[in-house]
Amino acid sequence: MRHTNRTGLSIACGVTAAVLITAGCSGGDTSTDDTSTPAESEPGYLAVADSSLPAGGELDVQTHIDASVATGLDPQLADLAAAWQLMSLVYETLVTVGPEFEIEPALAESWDMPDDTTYVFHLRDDVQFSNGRAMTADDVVGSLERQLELGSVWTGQLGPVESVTAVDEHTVEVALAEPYTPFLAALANVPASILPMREIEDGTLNPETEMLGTGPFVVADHRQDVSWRFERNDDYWKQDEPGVDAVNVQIVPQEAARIAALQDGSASLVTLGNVDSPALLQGASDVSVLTQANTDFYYLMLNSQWEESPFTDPRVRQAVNMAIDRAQIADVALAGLGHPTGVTPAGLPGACEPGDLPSGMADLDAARELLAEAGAENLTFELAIFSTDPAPAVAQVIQQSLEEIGVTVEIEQLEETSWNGKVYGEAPGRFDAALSWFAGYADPGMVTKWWNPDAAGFNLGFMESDAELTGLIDTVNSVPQGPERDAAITDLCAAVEDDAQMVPLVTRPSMVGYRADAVSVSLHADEGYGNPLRLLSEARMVRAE
Amino acid sequence: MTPLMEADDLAVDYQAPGRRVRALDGVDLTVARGETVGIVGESGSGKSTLGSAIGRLLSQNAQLSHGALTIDGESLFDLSAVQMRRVRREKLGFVFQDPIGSLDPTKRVGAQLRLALRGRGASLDVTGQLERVRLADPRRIARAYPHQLSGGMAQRVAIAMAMATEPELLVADEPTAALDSQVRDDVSTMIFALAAEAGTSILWLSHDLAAVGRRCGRVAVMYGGRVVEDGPASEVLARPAHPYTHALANSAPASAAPGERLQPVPGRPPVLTGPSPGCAFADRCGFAIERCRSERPRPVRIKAQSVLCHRAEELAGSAALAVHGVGSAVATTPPVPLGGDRS
Amino acid sequence: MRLFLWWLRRAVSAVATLAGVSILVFLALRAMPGGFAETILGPFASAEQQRELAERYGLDDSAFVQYWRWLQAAIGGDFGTSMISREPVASELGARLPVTGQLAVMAVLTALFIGVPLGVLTALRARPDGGGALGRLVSGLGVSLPEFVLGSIVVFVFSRYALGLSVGGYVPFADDPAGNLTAMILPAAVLSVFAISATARTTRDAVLNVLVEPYVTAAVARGESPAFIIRHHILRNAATPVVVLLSTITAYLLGGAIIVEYLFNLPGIGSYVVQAVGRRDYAVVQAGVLLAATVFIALNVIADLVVGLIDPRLGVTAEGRSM
Amino acid sequence: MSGARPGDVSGDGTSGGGAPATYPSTSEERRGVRMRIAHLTGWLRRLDWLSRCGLFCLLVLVLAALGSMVNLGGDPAEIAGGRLQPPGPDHWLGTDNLGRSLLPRLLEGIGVTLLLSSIAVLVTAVLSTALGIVAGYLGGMVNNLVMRVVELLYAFPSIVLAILVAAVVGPGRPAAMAAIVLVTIPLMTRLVRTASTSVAQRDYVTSAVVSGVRLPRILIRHVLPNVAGTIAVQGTYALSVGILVEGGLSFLGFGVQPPQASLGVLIQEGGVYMVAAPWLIITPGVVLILAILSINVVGDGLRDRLEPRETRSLR
Amino acid sequence: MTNHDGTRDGAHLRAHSGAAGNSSPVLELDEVTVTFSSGLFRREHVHAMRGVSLRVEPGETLGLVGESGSGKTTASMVALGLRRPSSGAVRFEGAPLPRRRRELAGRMQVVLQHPQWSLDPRMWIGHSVAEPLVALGHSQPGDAVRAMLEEVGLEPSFADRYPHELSGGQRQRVAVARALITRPRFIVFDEAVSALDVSVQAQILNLITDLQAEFGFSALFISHDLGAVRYVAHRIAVMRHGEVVETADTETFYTTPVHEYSRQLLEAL
Repeated sequence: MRHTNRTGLSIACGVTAAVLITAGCSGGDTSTDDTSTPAESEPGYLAVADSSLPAGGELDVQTHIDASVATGLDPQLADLAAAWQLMSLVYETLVTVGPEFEIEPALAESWDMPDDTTYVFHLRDDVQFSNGRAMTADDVVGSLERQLELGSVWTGQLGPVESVTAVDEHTVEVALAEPYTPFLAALANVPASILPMREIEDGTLNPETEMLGTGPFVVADHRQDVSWRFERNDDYWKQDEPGVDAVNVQIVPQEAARIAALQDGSASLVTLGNVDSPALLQGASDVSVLTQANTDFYYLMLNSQWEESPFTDPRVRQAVNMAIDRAQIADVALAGLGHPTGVTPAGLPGACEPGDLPSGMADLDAARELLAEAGAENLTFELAIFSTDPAPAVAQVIQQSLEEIGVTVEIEQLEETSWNGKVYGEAPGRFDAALSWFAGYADPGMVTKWWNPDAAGFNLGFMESDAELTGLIDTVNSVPQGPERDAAITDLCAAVEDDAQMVPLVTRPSMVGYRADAVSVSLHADEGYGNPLRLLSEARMVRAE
Repeated sequence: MTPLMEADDLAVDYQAPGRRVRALDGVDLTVARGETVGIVGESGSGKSTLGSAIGRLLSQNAQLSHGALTIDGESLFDLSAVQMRRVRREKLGFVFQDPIGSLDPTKRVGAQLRLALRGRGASLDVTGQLERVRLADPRRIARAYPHQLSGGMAQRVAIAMAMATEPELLVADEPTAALDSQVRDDVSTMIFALAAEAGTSILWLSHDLAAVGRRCGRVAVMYGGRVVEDGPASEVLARPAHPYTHALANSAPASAAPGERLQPVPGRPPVLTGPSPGCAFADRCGFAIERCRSERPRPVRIKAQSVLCHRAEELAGSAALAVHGVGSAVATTPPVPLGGDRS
Repeated sequence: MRLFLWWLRRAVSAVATLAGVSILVFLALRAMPGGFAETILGPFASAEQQRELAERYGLDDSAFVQYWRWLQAAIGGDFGTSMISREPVASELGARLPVTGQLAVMAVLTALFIGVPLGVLTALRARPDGGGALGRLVSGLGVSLPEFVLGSIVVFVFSRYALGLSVGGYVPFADDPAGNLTAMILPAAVLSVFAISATARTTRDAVLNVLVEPYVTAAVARGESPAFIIRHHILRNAATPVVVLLSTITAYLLGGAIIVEYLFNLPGIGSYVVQAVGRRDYAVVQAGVLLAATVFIALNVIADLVVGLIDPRLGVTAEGRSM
Repeated sequence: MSGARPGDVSGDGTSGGGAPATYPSTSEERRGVRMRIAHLTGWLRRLDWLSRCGLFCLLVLVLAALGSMVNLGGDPAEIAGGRLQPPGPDHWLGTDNLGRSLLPRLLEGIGVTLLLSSIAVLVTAVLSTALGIVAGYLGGMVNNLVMRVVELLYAFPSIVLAILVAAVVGPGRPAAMAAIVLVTIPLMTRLVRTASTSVAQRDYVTSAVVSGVRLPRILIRHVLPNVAGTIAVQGTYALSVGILVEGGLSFLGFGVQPPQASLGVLIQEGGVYMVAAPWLIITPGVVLILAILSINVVGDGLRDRLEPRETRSLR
Repeated sequence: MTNHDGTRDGAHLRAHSGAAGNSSPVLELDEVTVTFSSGLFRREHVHAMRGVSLRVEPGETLGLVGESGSGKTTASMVALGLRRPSSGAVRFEGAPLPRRRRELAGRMQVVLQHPQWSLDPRMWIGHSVAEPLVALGHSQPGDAVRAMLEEVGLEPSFADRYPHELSGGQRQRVAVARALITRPRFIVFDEAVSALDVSVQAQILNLITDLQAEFGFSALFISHDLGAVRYVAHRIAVMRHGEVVETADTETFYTTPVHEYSRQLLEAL
């Protein structure tokens, strides 16, 4: 229960650029043998499943947390990365994200853009839901309209959609009110899943409690917070997939227990949360740990809205922003697996260069000067964090670096739910500062939308919108990929640090361990939606002859 | 012929953290077959320790300091555990003060009596055994749990257990002290009758000089871990030869005639931490002289009694040790016969 | 009649205790910081979702109304629905009870079969002069080993070195008896270290107390052998505190061997309830705690009955001095 | 009447007598102080070697805790070296996953754990004593009421109770303390009550009642001092339970919150690093076990001292 | 230390006879019945006392004998006002016992059975003896305590000892001193000498008779030991199964007991 990775939502707009970021995967790749992953050097991949292995067998997986929370199993409401992981085994989207964040076909085999506000999707004609019914344009239209009507945060992420219409049985047209660059990226995540709308409408399926999708697996059994059993969807449209007959998922909150299971072979694939786990598993035979670079990143909320907070003065916020040593957080708290980042997630194509920002220069004298100007030399503030690893470590490094400019940080560690209540429960929120992380998504513009509290209402309790910032965010999300957008992104990153109500810190890696003697897996080197199980249907079991 | 029981200069200490308490300080005592001996002493005099020593039932912090204790010629403290159990089974019987506590509270009376009789040649007829100790309605009692019995009934059951094997020596440690006075008489009478019938010797430990004197053939008075006076009951009661015996007899309120003032023994009993250098009673004794404090008295013969007192002979000659209210203390019932020619 | 009244009194006091427990839990849950819907759904949920949730679980009603509603349903056997799994709480707990139950039974049986003989032996070897300090040290060590230290070490050792027993990987006994046992032995062993030591200590104390009872002296004086006395007089008389302790340990374990369940990833009740506290899954916490309290009370009653069977003086139907 | 056994020769006191209210003069008060000191040393002498070892260990732990207050061994929060360094000359006990030296962390942890548990147990002792004495002495309805409440707490699974408290109060030291108090109160209240009930039946209490001594004075002058032994013994056991509860809570993340260290926090943090950096769990683990063991051993010693028991063999 | 002073002999025997005629009894139990009932629903009645009437005249010692379970301890509790009778009346100095215990403070005292529990083991002897005076509001009872200790044959220095430093006999002396320090009109001795060794018992019995001659209190002397009762009491009441079966002057009782049970008791002596 400690590892509830509550993930922010964000919108990515269509990404076509293919800048490969490799920095993120260097630290944790401890793969010990390369026999089962022959193609592991393929660009953008940490590992590629050996498709020459025979299909079949059962894969035992352990992960931190179950998919279902209070929102149930409805993928369109899912806002946890953990939920996306498991739901992506059953549900699919029109498009998906490739190894280098390029948008790839999925349920739509291709798409056209007759103009910069119209998208025409050509659906595959061989897709069936696992109940055997063929997917039609009506399902797609219905699904997207359902998401737009839900009014969830993801609705906003889909952008200014004006209409969704079925052109014919296999063609769907989406019209936007204005250009929206991250649109395809936003379609590529689980909340944009295509649901069996006919079954939902006639009441034979309750998406809150049952799952019925087009994906590679169907749910055979689920015990909340204990286990899942997914069995292969025999009618799956991708050839040769899934590569295993069944996936048994156990929900194991305790990191040590997952490590133990991996070591003694009772699990073949586990997700890991501790940044030292790769090192810890170094000596274990047949165990590989891959560190996936994520666009997720930690950020600090500096409450400007609560009158008792010291951060109502922007100079104090800026000073704190400057003084925090991102490199130390990355090296110490994240064992070198994270990277300093601006508001556009480092590692994502088109993101700004964090080293050029005030936070990257670490000018402590300037920070002290700002504090002196604001009359806050002996500042003490409380930092509310939740207890999921490695957030406490990040907080403690922040504490250390702020001590350098004479600022005392008192860390208040709360369990997840209480933290939520404290930070989001009331407006203004009664806290000085808080630490959390956002999923960074697949387009640099998506996550920046959270810096406009008028759009991201959950932030209203501790920040107010800044007109300049909001303008830059809008620009970044509407200007197509190119030098103009790059310039806007650079300005945006600087503006965020100048505003300093929410300051980005470092990216957050995720780790996957697996038994090389049991399974051959595929894994992207980078991930925007916190989903290390994205390519699970490619996995093949290794059989000892 | 060897005496049935003989204690020879028996000394026992209790070891407590940081100190040692001497309970027996050189006891000399013999019990012949068929004899009934009363041991009289106040708390701390060592009589219970002596009783326990006879069955080697002392608690673990008790240590034999010196001396010997023999039953039928067998030196108890040299026996193995197995041999000791045989002696207990074949030759000894015990009755204790707390009648209900002496029975296992979780077992029905009949069941535990049967358990106690098993494998020792006694009759397994529970009802018969209970009848023998004159319990009315033995069947009902056999079905009862100990806590449902009165003290007198429980003590009879305990006696039945102890006497079932017709032991050679019955050690009775204040067996009637916890009983109501009416019942006391019946129980004592019964014990003596059963013993006489079986030829069992009795060692009766009590703090009540007069009561013991009525029942037993011989009385031994203990003080400070030694037997200070030992002789025929009637003699000891009527003509105590030791100043302590005398004081004890005079201090019992029952012995005082109406209007007569009691003669208390001044001071309080000693707690010995090692061998007493002299007479342990010296501090409370009206007749004590310097020698009494520095030299351990040796037994002297005063008429029928054996006495541990330096001045016994002079005092015997004077009237200093006359017992007042003698009439009331002398036995009104004759002592139980001594068992004929067996000794 | 007497028996009936005894049961009646026990029942009344049990109901009172359970009512108290349920009110306390209810109040505690409502006193937790953070609003309902916000904290349960997280920051990203829409106002619509929050409204719907509050409506579905009646969270906007006053605490009194909520409790009353819960109580009425509970009396009818309906303990509510988990907000997370949307399943009836009763069936969820029912599914987890066997795990915790098996753990408790294994640990308590171990304690019984190892702790009791150990306690008897050490009592018989006790010496007044502070001897047996070594035994005291060892048994003291047993009750001083926290589960989270011992458990961590066991998890490490057994996952690092293939020693034949698995860490985690629970399967129901009915599905795979061997697999079930290999998964349960370690957690049960970790739990039983405390249980064994506590049992041994209690047994030792009880036996020492019985050893100085006059009826034991009387049995020794009759020339009975130590084995005979232990079998016929000591075990039964020393059993009372041991029975009470074992029932307490069982209740404690059933109430949640939380740390062990957590370390070994067993789908038991304790870890479930703790998780539910974290997620404000009210119905689960309420029912879980109530279940533990019921077990506690039931075990107390059982212990009383057993004690009564062992020692007629303490029994339900114990008669006064009747003759 | 079973001879002169050490137990029944004199039932001497445990602690010093009641504080003189009216009677002794100043010289007598001085004598009282001397007697108390003599009592204390006498006490120590009569504890067996094991209990004395336990006391010694506790003393060392307390000194270590005091050391942490003057930053002995360094600042516990400072990132002083590389990550996960094994014990060596720079960092005697090695460093943790943030490069903090374990030694000052451990000292801080000992201090926090001991202080927190002690305060909690003190609170328990005060509450239990008040409740137990009143219930035990007065009996009747008061007793029923108190015992009902106690049973209520008893019926709660203790860790769930502690976690509920932590969730209500918010995790941290107050929660840990409140949890320890709630977990330890039932047993202690029960035992104090039992002891008080038996004291209430003592002749000296009856005499005092007959003499017209007021209830508060009877409770304070007669009942309290005579159940002090029970309180002391149960207090030591409660302390060991307190340390366990603190450790368990912190281990589960509901207790003391990092960066502050407690033994439970250190073990929780170290648990993950068992393979790569075993010193991170072994050292605090051993210290924790040692602390609990010492307290238990001292408690056993106290109890044996207060209730000396005869031992018997069956041979 | 002991009072071997023969001159007081016999003085007490005459003490009450003169006073009895014209003053009301110090304590009077009139048809007192005490019923124990237990259980929440079940009312099981056990009669501990059944219609017991007793009188203690000024300066008199009433001896109350009986076996265990005869109800004499309950009688003592009733006399002390520690237990309210189910029916019947208790009058102290002519008036019903007050509801508030404190109104009796100092006028009634008790000496109980167990030497090891008669004194608070955690309290100095001086404090124990002073306690009844303190309860009456005296602030400097030190001299009175020392005087009283001498009165019972103990050295004043005993005031700063603890009970465990004293023998059983000495503790009972202290208990007597404590009872007498307020010069009460009435003292209950409940098995006050039963637990003492014979050789010490006599010391306390003499002390009680001597002090009664000196202070003139009335006493209820309860014991199962007929010998002790006979020695100190002026009149004797015999209880059996909760009823008083015979009341008589000591001398009369000693020579011509009327009730069969009394005869049995005397025979067993």
